[in-house]
Amino acid sequence: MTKRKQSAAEALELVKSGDTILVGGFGLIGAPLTLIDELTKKDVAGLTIVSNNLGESGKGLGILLNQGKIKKGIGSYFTSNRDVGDKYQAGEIELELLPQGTLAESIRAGGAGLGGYYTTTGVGTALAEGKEEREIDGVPYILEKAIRADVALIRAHKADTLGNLVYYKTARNFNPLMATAAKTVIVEVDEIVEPGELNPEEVVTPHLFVDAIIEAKQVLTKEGVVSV
Amino acid sequence: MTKRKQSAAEALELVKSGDTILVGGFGLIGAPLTLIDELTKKDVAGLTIVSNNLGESGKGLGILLNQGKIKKGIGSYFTSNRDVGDKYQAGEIELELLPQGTLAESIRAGGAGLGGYYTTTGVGTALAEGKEEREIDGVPYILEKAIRADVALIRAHKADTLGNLVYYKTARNFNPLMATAAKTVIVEVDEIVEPGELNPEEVVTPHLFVDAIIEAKQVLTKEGVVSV
Amino acid sequence: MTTMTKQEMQHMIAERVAKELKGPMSVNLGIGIPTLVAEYMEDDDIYLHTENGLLGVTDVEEEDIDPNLVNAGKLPVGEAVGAAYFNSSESFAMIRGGHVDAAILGALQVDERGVIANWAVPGKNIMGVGGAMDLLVGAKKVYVTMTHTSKDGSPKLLKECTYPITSTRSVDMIFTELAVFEVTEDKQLRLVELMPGATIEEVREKTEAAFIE
Amino acid sequence: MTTMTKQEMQHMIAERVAKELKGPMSVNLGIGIPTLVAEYMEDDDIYLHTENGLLGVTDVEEEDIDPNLVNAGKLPVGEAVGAAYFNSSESFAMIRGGHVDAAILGALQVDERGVIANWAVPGKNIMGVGGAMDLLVGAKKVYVTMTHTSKDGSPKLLKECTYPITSTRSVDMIFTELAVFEVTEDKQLRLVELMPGATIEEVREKTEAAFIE
Repeated sequence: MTKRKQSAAEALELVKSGDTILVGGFGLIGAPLTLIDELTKKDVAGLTIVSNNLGESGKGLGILLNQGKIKKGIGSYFTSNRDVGDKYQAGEIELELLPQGTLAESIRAGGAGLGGYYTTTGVGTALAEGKEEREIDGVPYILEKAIRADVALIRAHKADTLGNLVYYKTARNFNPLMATAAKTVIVEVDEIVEPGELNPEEVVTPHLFVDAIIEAKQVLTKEGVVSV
Repeated sequence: MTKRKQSAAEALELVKSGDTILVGGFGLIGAPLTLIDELTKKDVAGLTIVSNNLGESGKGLGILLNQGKIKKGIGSYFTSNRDVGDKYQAGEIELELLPQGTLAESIRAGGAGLGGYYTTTGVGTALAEGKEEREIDGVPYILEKAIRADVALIRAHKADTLGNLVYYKTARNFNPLMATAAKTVIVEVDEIVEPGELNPEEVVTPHLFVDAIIEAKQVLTKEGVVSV
Repeated sequence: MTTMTKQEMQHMIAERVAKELKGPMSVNLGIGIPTLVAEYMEDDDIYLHTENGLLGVTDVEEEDIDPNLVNAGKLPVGEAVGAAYFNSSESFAMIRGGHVDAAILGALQVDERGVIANWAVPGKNIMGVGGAMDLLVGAKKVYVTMTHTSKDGSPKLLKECTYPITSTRSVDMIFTELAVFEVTEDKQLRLVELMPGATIEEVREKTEAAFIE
Repeated sequence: MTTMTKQEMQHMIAERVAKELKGPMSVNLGIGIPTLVAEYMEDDDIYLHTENGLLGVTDVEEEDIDPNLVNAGKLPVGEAVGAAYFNSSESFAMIRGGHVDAAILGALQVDERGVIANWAVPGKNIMGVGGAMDLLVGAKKVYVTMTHTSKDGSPKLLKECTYPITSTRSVDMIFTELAVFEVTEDKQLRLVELMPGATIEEVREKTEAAFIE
């Protein structure tokens, strides 16, 4: 068996309008740029995108935003793309802002089959409004719900054809979490290797989480995003 | 700076009567046998031990149990040591039984600063008695609380002197979780190396979790536990 | 049937369950009969998960035994090509999160809705649960293997479990030395197959639970 | 003081905070003045944590820049000896779980109990929070660095924050170009030091919050 697909288009076949999609990356670092690029070419609308940021202005998820394909964004730092504010002012997008640790933890909880969890982060702030507060052993917490999605688009460094993944430096970020929390998980990597080539002690994402793998064609370099 | 200690006795200096102690391992596999052995020599009592099992009869934590030093055990499978049942019948030990996944998740939650979480595991069973049940998005969950401890005694494969850890095969089990959830974390390893010798991509437990490191003197082999 | 040893019976059940497994899939094998299933799997695309932290379990030759490489029954195992190790919270996140395709488990009792009891006996101390409850709530499919009756000949397929249940979730299929049952969508037992040498009369006689024939 | 450029002021504050850091310890540096603190740390046993997934941040030479190795401000960094990478949930588990010894953060406002506002301005869209709230609840010590007043000269140390607060937790110390304050156990500001060239009169004049001299 191989999970390798021949193109980003083939890998994205299952993605449809109205889907909730987890997208890896911290800004453009560790973002699945090839899959995002393909998504901008696909005829879909009304997407809910869960990602730390919505790319940068005109880059990465920023293109999808400007195309009007995003109905709602769930993330922690939209400030990195000034277009998000404009869209929001114009009433063209819903936004849900979460502390970065809560965003990460909620996605992990989704992947781990949990319903929600009590966190100290945000207690007593504007971001706790409407959320249940409760004391446990004398400490106040708020309830945050798990996040699950239809699709995850993630970026790893290497995959074997079974779908085991390893990551590269700070491009790891949200990707391993997102690999656990969607019905369909699509990965782009720098290199696809044979089973046995990755050390079992070093695999970060075991293959049972992964559905499809492609080689990255859009890569972040010192000079910016380039096609390879 | 080095976190290396010269002996198990030195590493355990801070441990005192009444402490709650996380002890790694799945039975004897991945258990910190040297530290447990030293604990059996130490004049402490009234301990709460959080560990998947309480060792085997007369082995590992089983010795500590037979010494009467354990006030309470929190774990998922005490059946592996028949002495636990006898002690329990005699009213000499309290026990708290948790599903294995809940035990693991509660320790992780403790280390991650969470108060508790909603899980599907155990809903509608005898182990849910006295626990809050609640529906989230139509699914019933029960609330499980985080576990935190005074001390964690864990087993890893290699440590650098800063305290970065890597593990070995299925001896990993609960150890990386326990490293996050105690005020004082004491590790025994097969080998202590210099900083820079472990690949930063492969470190499983980053050093900020670790307080003290010793070399293992009691090791599990095919022939059983032997002194090295 | 009476000429079969207990071991032969267990192997027969294990061989039958193995036929249900079509890769690619990930499977968690419990202790007892489920462990034997690995011997009969014909598909190369089946990846065995063990909750103590390994995806990619294989059998191991005596001379290659590593005391730190074991399955959930603490028996020595080998490491398959393409394996991965992980910690206990990651392992149960896989299970509870619905990422393991099937679990094959033993049971003490099964009720007529397919709810099982497999972790505790009333009147004895409740001393161990392990990963049973997690597998029940999380695995996509749950297959139960057991002997059809207790040692004293009493049925294990009951109207109601008298032992503490492991989960409110109904399992998907039940395999004994006499029969194979599936649990229908509306939570009824349905006999799908008699095992070699078994008769419908014997199954009726040794089963307390109602089932569709 | 008026002859100092903004950059000089920022460096002076960073240099002063660095004196508080005595290893071994792990420290998370925020964006802005906090990032400059790394230049002034004298202790070798200080390990920098960045919430996007690295413990062991160092500076990097222009020719060694790797676009996939950045800090929380998305600026290129280097990898220290003994570093470790991890994912975002592990990173915030470290922060929230109390495993990071100190966080050095910027602030827009600080109230007289040491509660800070540093993530949003009323009337503008609330578009980003990042890791600020997590660091506030989790870091063992929180040190705030900021200019003493806003661009228009109005005080930032106030009786009450008028901007949305980041956490109900009081920070431990506040460093400006004029003064160093600590927050006492009973949550009062106490002036511990005047910065070079500053006078107590100037600090009084430019501080709305009550403080113990």
